[in-house]
Amino acid sequence: MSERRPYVRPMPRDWWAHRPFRHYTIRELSGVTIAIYAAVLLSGLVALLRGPEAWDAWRGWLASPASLVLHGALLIAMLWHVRTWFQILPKTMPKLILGGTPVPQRTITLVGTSVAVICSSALVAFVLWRPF
Amino acid sequence: MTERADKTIELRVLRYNPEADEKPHHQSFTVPYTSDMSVLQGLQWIKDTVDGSLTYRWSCRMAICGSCGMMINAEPKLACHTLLRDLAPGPVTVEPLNHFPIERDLVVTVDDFVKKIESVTPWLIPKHPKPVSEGPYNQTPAQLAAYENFSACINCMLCYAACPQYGENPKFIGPAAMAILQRYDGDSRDGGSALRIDAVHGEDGVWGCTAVGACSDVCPKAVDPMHAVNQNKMNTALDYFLRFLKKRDAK
Amino acid sequence: MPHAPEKRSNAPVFWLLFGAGGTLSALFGVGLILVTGFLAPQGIGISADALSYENALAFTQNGLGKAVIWAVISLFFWHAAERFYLTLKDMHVFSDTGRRLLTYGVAAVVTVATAGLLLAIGFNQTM
Amino acid sequence: MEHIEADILILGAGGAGLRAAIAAAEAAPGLSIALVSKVYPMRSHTVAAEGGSAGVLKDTDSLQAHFDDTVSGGDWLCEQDVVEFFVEHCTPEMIQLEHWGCPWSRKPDGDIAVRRFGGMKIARTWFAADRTGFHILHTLFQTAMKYPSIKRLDEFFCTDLLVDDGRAQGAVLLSLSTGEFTAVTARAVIIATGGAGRVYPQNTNGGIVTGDGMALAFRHGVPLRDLEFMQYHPTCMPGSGVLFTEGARGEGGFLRNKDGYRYLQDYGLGPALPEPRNKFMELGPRDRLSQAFWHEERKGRTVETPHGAAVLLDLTHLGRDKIIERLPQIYDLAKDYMGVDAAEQPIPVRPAVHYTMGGILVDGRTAAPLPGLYAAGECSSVGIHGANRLGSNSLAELSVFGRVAGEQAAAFAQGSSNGDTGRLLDQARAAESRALALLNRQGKGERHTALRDEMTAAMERGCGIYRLGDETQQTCDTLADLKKRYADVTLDDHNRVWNTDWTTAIELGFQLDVAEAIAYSALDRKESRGAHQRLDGYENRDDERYLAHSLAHYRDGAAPEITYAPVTITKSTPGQRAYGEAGVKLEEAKHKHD
Ligand SMILES: Cc1cc2nc3c(=O)[nH]c(=O)nc-3n(C[C@H](O)[C@H](O)[C@H](O)COP(=O)(O)OP(=O)(O)OC[C@H]3O[C@@H](n4cnc5c(N)ncnc54)[C@H](O)[C@@H]3O)c2cc1C
Ligand code: SF4
Ligand code: F3S
Ligand code: FES
Repeated sequence: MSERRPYVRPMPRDWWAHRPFRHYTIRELSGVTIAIYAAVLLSGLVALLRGPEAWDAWRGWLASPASLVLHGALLIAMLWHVRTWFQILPKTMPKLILGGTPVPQRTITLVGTSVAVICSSALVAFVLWRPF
Repeated sequence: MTERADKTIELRVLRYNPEADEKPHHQSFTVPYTSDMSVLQGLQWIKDTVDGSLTYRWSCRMAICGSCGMMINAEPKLACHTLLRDLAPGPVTVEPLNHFPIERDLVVTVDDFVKKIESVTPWLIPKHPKPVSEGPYNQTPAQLAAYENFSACINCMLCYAACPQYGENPKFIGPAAMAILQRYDGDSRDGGSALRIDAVHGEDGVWGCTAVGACSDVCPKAVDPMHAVNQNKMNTALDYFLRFLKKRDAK
Repeated sequence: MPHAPEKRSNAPVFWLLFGAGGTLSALFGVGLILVTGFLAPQGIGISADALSYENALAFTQNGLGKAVIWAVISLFFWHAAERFYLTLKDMHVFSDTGRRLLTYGVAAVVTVATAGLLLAIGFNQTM
Repeated sequence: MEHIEADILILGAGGAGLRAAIAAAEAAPGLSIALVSKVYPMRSHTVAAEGGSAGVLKDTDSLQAHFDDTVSGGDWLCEQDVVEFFVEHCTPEMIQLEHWGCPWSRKPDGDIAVRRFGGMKIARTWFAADRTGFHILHTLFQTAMKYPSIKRLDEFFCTDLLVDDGRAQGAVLLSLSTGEFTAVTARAVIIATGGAGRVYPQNTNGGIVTGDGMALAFRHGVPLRDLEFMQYHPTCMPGSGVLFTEGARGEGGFLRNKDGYRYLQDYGLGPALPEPRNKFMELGPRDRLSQAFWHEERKGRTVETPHGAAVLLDLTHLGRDKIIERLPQIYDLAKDYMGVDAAEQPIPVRPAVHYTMGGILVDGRTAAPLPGLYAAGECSSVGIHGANRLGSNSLAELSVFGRVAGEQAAAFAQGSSNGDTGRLLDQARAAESRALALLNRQGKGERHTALRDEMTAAMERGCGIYRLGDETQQTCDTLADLKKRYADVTLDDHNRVWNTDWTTAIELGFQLDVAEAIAYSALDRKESRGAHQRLDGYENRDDERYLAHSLAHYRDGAAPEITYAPVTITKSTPGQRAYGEAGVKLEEAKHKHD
């Protein structure tokens, strides 16, 4: 009979906390912060439905230092999301071949990130210059 | 003619002999080395002069046959393409590729990996079949470039050793098999992608990947398997919704 | 020797929602946070009554406004759901059903609830 | 012992073995095919071939021209009828590979591109970037998965053939993963086990290239033909032997000795032009360049490295940009392995054994004299390489003759009946006991690795670039001594599972037999031709006596017997090979005659 006895090493349960996967785990968790931001908006919607007082309370909270800190954190997470999202973008789309050679993934990332900068800036500009 | 190897380095090698050991353990060897010696040559020195029972795979020693993948200082590497001088002063840990069962010492089980390759229909299914007498198909350099890197996979399995999702779920099709799938799907001469998608649309197919990206980081041949897996998420997703239309078309 | 096809996964549904949310947030997320988190509440460059109850209501009662709000809130949640689901899986937290309820379940509830809220707020007559 | 019954057994799953398996599966889908390899097929050494594979393609080219290059390159020791068959079938085989997906490099319009290659006067080398062998091997490996009749036995090591009733009928295999033996019986057997370059200390071959199949056939009475012709490649890495491709010289690299002198001009390859020119200086043929190295070494004009003598491959005058753009692989190899920045410093290089021209005697359709046995690829001598193989002819060979072997074996299997299983299994058990005797031998005998090092050193000395009768004789004596000592080697490892101490010891046994065949064939050929060059009074080609194939016959417990067989000449009468200025003169003279 064969003496073969393959040895299976256990997978460490906390692999995600260690190099080189830490980066990945942080990226994934940045997704959660996006829901937190959406939850802030959702609470505004609830306030709106509940009437002017509730709305003003919500506005008041928005202007509070606590909210500022929270939004500061959300902004950082969002920036991280933008960065990593466009790093992955070229991996999720088919290869772009222009003029016989594949477009470098770095270029696609750059273009994507630039589009994001334009979109967000346009949004801010629109809000700032729209006559309210 | 003899080698002047005046420096030494310690290799801590994971040993496992299924006929004697309950589980693997490390063993240290002090290896004299010259500046052009690879980790593989260090292992060969041990096998030739200290302990003939040390077991590992190798052949080409020029980073093309894909035999000698192992964990070197916890990173998946080709032993023949990792120089001892870059690891000095050591010690250097040498272990079998992560996530694969160990057969003996640095030798891991490969069968399952090869079955995965077999499962993606890894051959050309011509879009327009023709006999050899009618000559080669035309393929422009741009069409070639569309799949060329995916065809460069040497089956070294470093990417599987790097991928935690494969470590969690050995049934996951994994990066290299997907690169080989994409090598044919992306080939302008091929018309078999419908068949291949059916092999990988399950939980253990493309959806086993969470875009960790370590596979592409460790690949010694710039195959970019992460790209192959993830672009097929989109293909599979489209197929998910369009399959009903397609079935109707076919009738 | 092609093997028997695996069972088709439903992941595409969640993955597309995740992708849509990811793209939307990547493109406009920074701008949105700047506007709703800093400029508007602090009145920087925007008049103080821009966020008045009336204006907010008008925006929300507008069909287009509703669509924007609904898309942003629900898709952002779907994006987070996918990522959080996978992270919980990586961390071996909860059972698979538990993880799904906590992530996709919440996103689904939020999607429906947001729609409900938007309907409850009603439509602007003049539009 | 496990027993597998197959219709066709193929030993070796490199380019030749895989091509044979596919051909057999297509020719006779009903037959079961056992495809055996001691490594996973994609690890086979075909994977290492970079340059390309020959096949006439251009309008300006012709089958006649490919024939002429091959035959003159082989110093007229080729079977010309076989070469004719070969050149006709190269291109269809390359197209077949294309239809299976091989990513051949293309011209801008999408047609196949061909490149120039040493010894081929017209560009006819198909290439897939700088990884031709890799792509051919993987294309064949993956295509072979399509055929349900091909049953692969990966990581099964063949220790012996089963020969009964005057026919080859199977083989004995050792499973590496279990250490258990399996007997495969079959009606036809194809050997496709590759070359034997590892009998030399410095070579471009992978660790698995140990001549196993040659020794197996040899021991069962099949002669080995033309084994004295071992090709050296002139520019390899000292120590490991890893190859620096010809491209380095094609782009204008110089070869210098320790004084910085372009020594090739002293060996009939001059004048030393500053620009590369085909067939001059650094672009002379491989054998001549290797020979020049030998002389420089004996004159003490080489540099010393930790791995012996070397000359200098100088690319510095090309400039960093050009080196990195045109020769990235060479730049990386030098940098990664040797720590040499090729843009600043010359790279130490030396000749190393590259290719085994001879091999198992087969006819022009791959059939060995032993019925039921076929051989293809580098292990075989089908007769196209003669005394010197041209680069890019061997990948073409394994495609063309791998296919032929598959078809021939299928036909043979269909036309013959099963053998006597009982007797075959008895033989298999005997082979198993022999292998186990080696495994279980106790005591403190010699290590086989020490014997291997003595063998390779002896081969380099007595059967190297130049052969001097007395040195070759010494090598023969050393080999005889080593064979005696081999009978008493003991292993460090007595386990069954994945025991590579055991398998490399068995390989050494194969290597010693093949080495002896090489050495005695070299000793006996008293002339200089192609890769076989002597300096002891036999400096010239002697068509009178030696326009003949050598045949080494195995004799148990004694030195092999060497006999000769005639060469088939159809269209091309033996002429002269000359290079450099002399070559130009020769060409001119020839044209005046025409
Ligand atoms: C560095 C390098 C570059 C080259 N470049 C070129 C080039 O540009 N053009 C060209 O035409 N040629 C080139 N060659 C030569 C060419 O690559 C080889 O001649 C050819 O690939 C040999 O193929 P094969 O199928 O005969 O053997 P291999 O590919 O060596 O396969 C041998 C097979 O036999 C199996 N085997 C061996 N022994 C046993 C055993 N005991 N039991 C079981 N299985 C066994 C092995 O596992 C393997 O599968 C090059 C060679 C080298 C080394
Ligand atoms: S994709 Fe890269 S790392 Fe993975 S097996 Fe292929 S060559 Fe190796
Ligand atoms: S590391 Fe694994 S998870 Fe995906 S991107 Fe690569 S296969
Ligand atoms: S020995 Fe072939 S890849 Fe390392």
